[in-house]
Amino acid sequence: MSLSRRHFLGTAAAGAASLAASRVSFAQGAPIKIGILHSLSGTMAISETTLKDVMLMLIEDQNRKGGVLGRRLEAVVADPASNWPLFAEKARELISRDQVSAVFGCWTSVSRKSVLPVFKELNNILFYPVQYEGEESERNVFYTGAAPNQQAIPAVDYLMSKDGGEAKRWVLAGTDYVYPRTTNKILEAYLLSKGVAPADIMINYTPFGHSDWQTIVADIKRFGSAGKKTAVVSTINGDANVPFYKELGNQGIKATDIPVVAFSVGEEELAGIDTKPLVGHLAAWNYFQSVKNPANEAFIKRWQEFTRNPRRVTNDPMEAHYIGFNMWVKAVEKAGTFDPDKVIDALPGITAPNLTGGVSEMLPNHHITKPVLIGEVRDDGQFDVVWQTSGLVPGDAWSKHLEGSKDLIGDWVTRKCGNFNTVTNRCGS
Amino acid sequence: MTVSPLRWLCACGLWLILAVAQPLQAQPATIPADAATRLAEDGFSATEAAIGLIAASGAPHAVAALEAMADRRLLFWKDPARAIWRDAAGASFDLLTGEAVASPPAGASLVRVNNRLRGAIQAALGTLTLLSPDPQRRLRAAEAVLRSRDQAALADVETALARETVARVRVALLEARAALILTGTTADRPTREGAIATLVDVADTTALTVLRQVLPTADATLKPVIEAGIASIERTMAIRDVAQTVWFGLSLGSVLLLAAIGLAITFGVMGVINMAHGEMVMIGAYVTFVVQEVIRTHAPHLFDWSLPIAIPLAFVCAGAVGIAIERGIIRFLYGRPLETLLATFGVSLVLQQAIRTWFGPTNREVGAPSYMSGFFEVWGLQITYGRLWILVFTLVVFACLLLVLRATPLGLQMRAVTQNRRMASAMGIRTRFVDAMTFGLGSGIAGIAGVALSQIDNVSPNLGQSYIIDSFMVVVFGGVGNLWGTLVAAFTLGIANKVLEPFAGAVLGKILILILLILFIQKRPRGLFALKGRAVEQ
Amino acid sequence: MITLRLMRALAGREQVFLALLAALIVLVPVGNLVMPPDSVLHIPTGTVVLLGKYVCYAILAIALDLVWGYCGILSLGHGAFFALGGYAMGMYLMRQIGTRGVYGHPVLPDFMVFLNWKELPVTWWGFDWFGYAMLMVVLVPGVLAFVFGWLAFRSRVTGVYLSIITQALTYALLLAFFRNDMGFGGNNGLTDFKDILGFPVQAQSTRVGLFVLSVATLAATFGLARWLVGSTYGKVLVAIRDAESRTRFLGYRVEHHKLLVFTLSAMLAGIAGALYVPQVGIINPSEFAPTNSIEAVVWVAVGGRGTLVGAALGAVVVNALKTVFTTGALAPYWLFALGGLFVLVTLALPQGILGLLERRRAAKSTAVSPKAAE
Amino acid sequence: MASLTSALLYLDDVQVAFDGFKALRGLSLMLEPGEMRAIIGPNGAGKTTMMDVITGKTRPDTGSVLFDGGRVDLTRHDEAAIAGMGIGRKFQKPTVFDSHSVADNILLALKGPRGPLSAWFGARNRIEPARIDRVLEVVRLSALRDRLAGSLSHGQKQWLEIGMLLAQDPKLLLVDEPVAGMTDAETETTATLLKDINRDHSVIVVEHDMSFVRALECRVTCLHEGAVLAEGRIDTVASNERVIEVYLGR
Repeated sequence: MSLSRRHFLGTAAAGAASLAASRVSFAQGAPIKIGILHSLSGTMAISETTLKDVMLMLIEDQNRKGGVLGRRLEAVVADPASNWPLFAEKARELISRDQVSAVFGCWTSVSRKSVLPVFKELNNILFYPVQYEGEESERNVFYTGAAPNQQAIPAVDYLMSKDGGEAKRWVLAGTDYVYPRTTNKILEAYLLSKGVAPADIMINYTPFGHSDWQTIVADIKRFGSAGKKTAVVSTINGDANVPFYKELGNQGIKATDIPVVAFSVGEEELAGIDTKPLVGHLAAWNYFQSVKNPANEAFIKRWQEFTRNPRRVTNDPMEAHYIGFNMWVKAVEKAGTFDPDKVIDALPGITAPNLTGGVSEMLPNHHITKPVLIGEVRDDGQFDVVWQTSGLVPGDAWSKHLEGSKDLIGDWVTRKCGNFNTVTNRCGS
Repeated sequence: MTVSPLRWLCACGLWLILAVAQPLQAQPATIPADAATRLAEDGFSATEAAIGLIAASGAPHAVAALEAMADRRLLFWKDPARAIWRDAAGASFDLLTGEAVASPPAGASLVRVNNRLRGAIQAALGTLTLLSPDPQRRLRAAEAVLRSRDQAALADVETALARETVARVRVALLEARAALILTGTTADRPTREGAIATLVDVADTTALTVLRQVLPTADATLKPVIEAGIASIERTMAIRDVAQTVWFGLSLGSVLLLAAIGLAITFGVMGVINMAHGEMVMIGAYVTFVVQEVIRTHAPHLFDWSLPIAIPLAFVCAGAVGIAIERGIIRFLYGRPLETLLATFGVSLVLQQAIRTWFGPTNREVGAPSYMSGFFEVWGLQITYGRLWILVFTLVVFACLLLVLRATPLGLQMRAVTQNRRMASAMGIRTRFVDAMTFGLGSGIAGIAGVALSQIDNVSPNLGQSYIIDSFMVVVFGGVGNLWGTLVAAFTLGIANKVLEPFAGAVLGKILILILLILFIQKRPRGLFALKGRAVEQ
Repeated sequence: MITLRLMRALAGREQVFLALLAALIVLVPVGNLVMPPDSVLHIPTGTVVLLGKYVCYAILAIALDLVWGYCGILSLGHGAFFALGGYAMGMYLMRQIGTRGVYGHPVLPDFMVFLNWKELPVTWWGFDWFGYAMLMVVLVPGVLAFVFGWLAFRSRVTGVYLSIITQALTYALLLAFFRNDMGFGGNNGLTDFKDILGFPVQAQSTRVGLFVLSVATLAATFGLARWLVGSTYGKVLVAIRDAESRTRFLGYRVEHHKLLVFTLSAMLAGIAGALYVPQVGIINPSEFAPTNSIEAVVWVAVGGRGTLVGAALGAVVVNALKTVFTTGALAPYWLFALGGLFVLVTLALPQGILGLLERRRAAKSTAVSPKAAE
Repeated sequence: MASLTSALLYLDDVQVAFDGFKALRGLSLMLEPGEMRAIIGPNGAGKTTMMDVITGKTRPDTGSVLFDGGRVDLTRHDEAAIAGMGIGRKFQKPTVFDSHSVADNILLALKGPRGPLSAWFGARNRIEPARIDRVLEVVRLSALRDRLAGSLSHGQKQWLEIGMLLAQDPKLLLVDEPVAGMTDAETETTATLLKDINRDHSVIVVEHDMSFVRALECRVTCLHEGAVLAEGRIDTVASNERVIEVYLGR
């Protein structure tokens, strides 16, 4: 009884015929190992634990479908404990000791930067599922999260549109680290190019885990009282968001007056906040749990079943892992081998369906095409999609709006270079 | 549920008032069918048009329908176009006629709203509810009109103003009228000057917004008046800013004090360095979460009582954990503060991971009861209820603690034991019991702090860590063993932080405070209110 | 007599320790570079890097033991000195990247380019020169420790108070280095190093070289510390630890003595950080986290404070446990294990692992000695 | 009466208050070079505070504390400097370095440079063992040379501490309750020891044990409530009405 139901769900989740787990027979050979490198303790556990679980689920489902190339997959979980050097150490362990064929992991930019030399040295694959500041294209890394042009710029465009409220004055509030700094640099350049006066842009940085937002929220309120429609673009990170939104709610800033669009607040983060005072505030992502389509509904159902929690939410980085994993499977099948070096070359051009109804493609710069969705917070902690790009947006490794990188492109197919300068026609400079 | 009849009563009441106020106007009972057609188009612009139609219809159920739309309770069908709304109890009503619908057909979709539409609905509701019998509603309506600056509402505002008796609503109406007059084109110069004067009197951010908004387009003769008005408001606000900073500082100080006050007992009175202090705060916050979960599932109507229920529970839970730590670990380490520090740091790691294992690593939602949300204004100063209650609560806890220490047998014994353990023991005081109770008291108070902090911060396993360093700084700055010192230190640090923040920024401000503290401790190694004398030095 | 015997026993342990270091210097390069990869005796590069990290931690532990174990100054901010040394080395390594950064800028590191910095901040001047960078490795932590110590010891901030303000010091530095405006790479820190003194950082031979250098530095640090604590100065430090005011009434300027050992210890910590960075490949503000400093104190406590060898042993043991515990099924329980270890050590093993071994040996010898006495 | 210029130690109108409590209220005292002085007085009379003032631990609110014929103002110096000038102090509770051997305790106390570098690789490492032995002989601890100080008996610790004072070779010794907790025999020995020491050094002894004070055969000062109540030979002081009333009892 339960077997058949699981069978059904597995099928539904994958959208392909499969045999029940017990009946799957694998070809000869040891299982193929997949590394999962997400913090399970320390400050980042709050975000990353979920991604470990989603990977375990995806691998289980793949095995139920017969594995890859007839080989069973086996997950190897490492806990880098939110400690950046430990990320590098664990990555090395996964690759050289456990001989994994690919690693799915990292959340913060610094953890990615920390493992990067290891992946380059040992020539393995990292799938990085989180939206980030861009300005990177490495042969061994595949960026399945959003680049700034797939999140920040469309969000600002939306707020400038009639539907978004035609914002004229901008607060760029962020946590003081590289992602907000870079994103705000890009946005500032973009806004100025759109004719926004420098006096109409306020930039504010706060430390990690900032918890006393009284002054800043009051400042935003005052900045918003200049007689022009004001919007806040928030790149505030993780833990600081809850007190920030609580303060917004308490000081009565309503989305109809000053909308706040966030790039780091998803379903998972909202689960810790009472969203009633926040209805209408926005988030820009490439995926929302509330998107209606069969693939997404099956995914959510499977996830809630897998975690045995009917209220578990899904979010954007989970979808990124979903896409990335399926791309990896297809690339392995295309290459006919698990050898990371060959799989890296097979990956660009691979397509895989995403959960919002489109088909994402791995680009030569190792970023993927994604739709951009703007969602408004609902009182049940979910998002209402109020706007979305008509097609998929290709991810830019290098921002067109930054002085240093506007001439750079990443191209690992023809030019075999992550930072090719189109002006000098040279790789590197 | 009792809401729906109430709503109906309101709507009917409104209709009655409207009927009385404008007897000449025809009263169509229905909303034009076009509204349903536009809704069925399922586009934001079409929906906006529908809102206009509904608002303009004058139908008695327009208010209920618009409110339903804003709350995502309005459904539509295509072919044929039809729309109904559900009230909070789940009963369905036809949009056009307002009549109850027994069994709506299947295949409905929700009318989607975004911020723009929500703004439009608010504006429409504002005009429609200006004459509502409920003052709260009238206030919201006045604010909505002020926000929308919908010229058509001017006449209604005047009517409402003529009969308004509640002072707060009156001010809001006056401000709305002034805004409408200034942004409109019809009023003459004296009326405009009067409106400017009204706004200067109100002198809040909205008034400033309106004046700034009309300044560029105002005619040359009026410009100086408006400029003078803006300058006047800015002057008022500059003074207000100082008060605001002090309030923010007091509020931050109360949070610091709340977090540190338990430590002032365990560290200040007993001399135990409890690195797991932050985790006691965390336990208190999680107790609040559990209480709210239980209430949500079993007795939702008690939600506003969740905090009063959580406070004693948090005290007991955190206190019990504290006593367990004292009995199990700390008592073996008296007189070895540095070892205590290490052992309790270990305890803090274990507690964090335990919470992470049981409750998961993600943030947990702790809601704000009605009395903790929102804000009120005093002389233009916005005081958020949550912060105010936390400040009051902190002072109450502080007073209670003083009382316990000064006036109860336990307090007496505690002081006796800390001053001379051997003598106290010889006097028949059970020193071990007193140690455990003192530590339990300190931990329990930390737990109470957790209840309050759950209202403004993350409820996550990392909650405690973010307060531990600040708490130690407060206690050391204030002078160990001196509760009043802790109080003064917390508020001093809070205000200093808030004074520095606008100039130096939040990050640099915090760094500066830390450096100043380090330097201060060099100057007065024993804090602000150090006890002098031989007893202390030994 | 007992003291003498104890001294001899300790000296024996120290000999074992130094012999072990010598063995590491010989065996690890052979195992990694000479033995073929499929040999049982082959030591994978990953292990070399790991051991190298442990060795750096051991240096930090010895530095900490010098101030805590011998002088009773419980610094909860030694991670700051370690990180400062690391940053000095990291800045040198960043400057060595030259035009090989992703933007190919000849002078500015990548993170400055994409934040639109136009010129190199003053703090970075001279770091392209190895000698200057190495001077900074010891000088920056040293000067900070000197200034901080001069203020603190002069006004007689002691015990727990000192611990708390050292913690505040490292916390302030943590916040400061997180700021991108400081020009040290913010949260991302410094990473993606290319080469050191012309040798590619990633190369196997460089890694082995760095490892050997680290072990040699550990031996030298130990030697220096041993010389120091073996001299009368060591006795003065212990005297200060046990009875500070007595020492003062004997005419010793306690603050001078503390200041010297504190500054020296900070410099050693800085050297440990400098060796650590090229081996792990990243330096970032989280190294300033107060927790890191507390953890370092725990290594010393676990190994046995006031023994030097014990401190090094504790650093290696705790970190080896961490490596084992953070992979696979045990991962969620790592913090339980670490926390439990802290409690256990402070309650049951006040003298640490070394103390336990010592007691074992003492028990054995007393069991034998009555017969010998007869 | 001795004059300021000839006095080794000169306290005039010294006042110290802690949080309103006046520990010393106008204490004046003068000590000749080579003199031995016993200080008696009830608890709280200000004996230990007086010692704190002389050794630089506590700074007086008013009054002057002069040393060495008025040449040095002690209130301007800290403990280490004052110790360096030749004032040694023994605490009420014997304080020795428990984890050092008896010999090392003396080694640390011996007169000589006290800088950290000297201790690390300078002169202090080249102190002759004979100097240590000489001191140990005086305090009768030669046999316990290599014992850990922590393992000594209470009385032995008292002697070791006195030995450490001697090793400093100070001009003035301040000895706080040297015979507390000693057996009668030990007390007697200590009295002899102090008298021996007094041949080359000035000594101030604070003590409650009247028979011990008698045995010292020196001038006695009785303190009460932070000021001098009576001063003179032991018999004179002991027969003073006020002294009997506040201290000795009837």
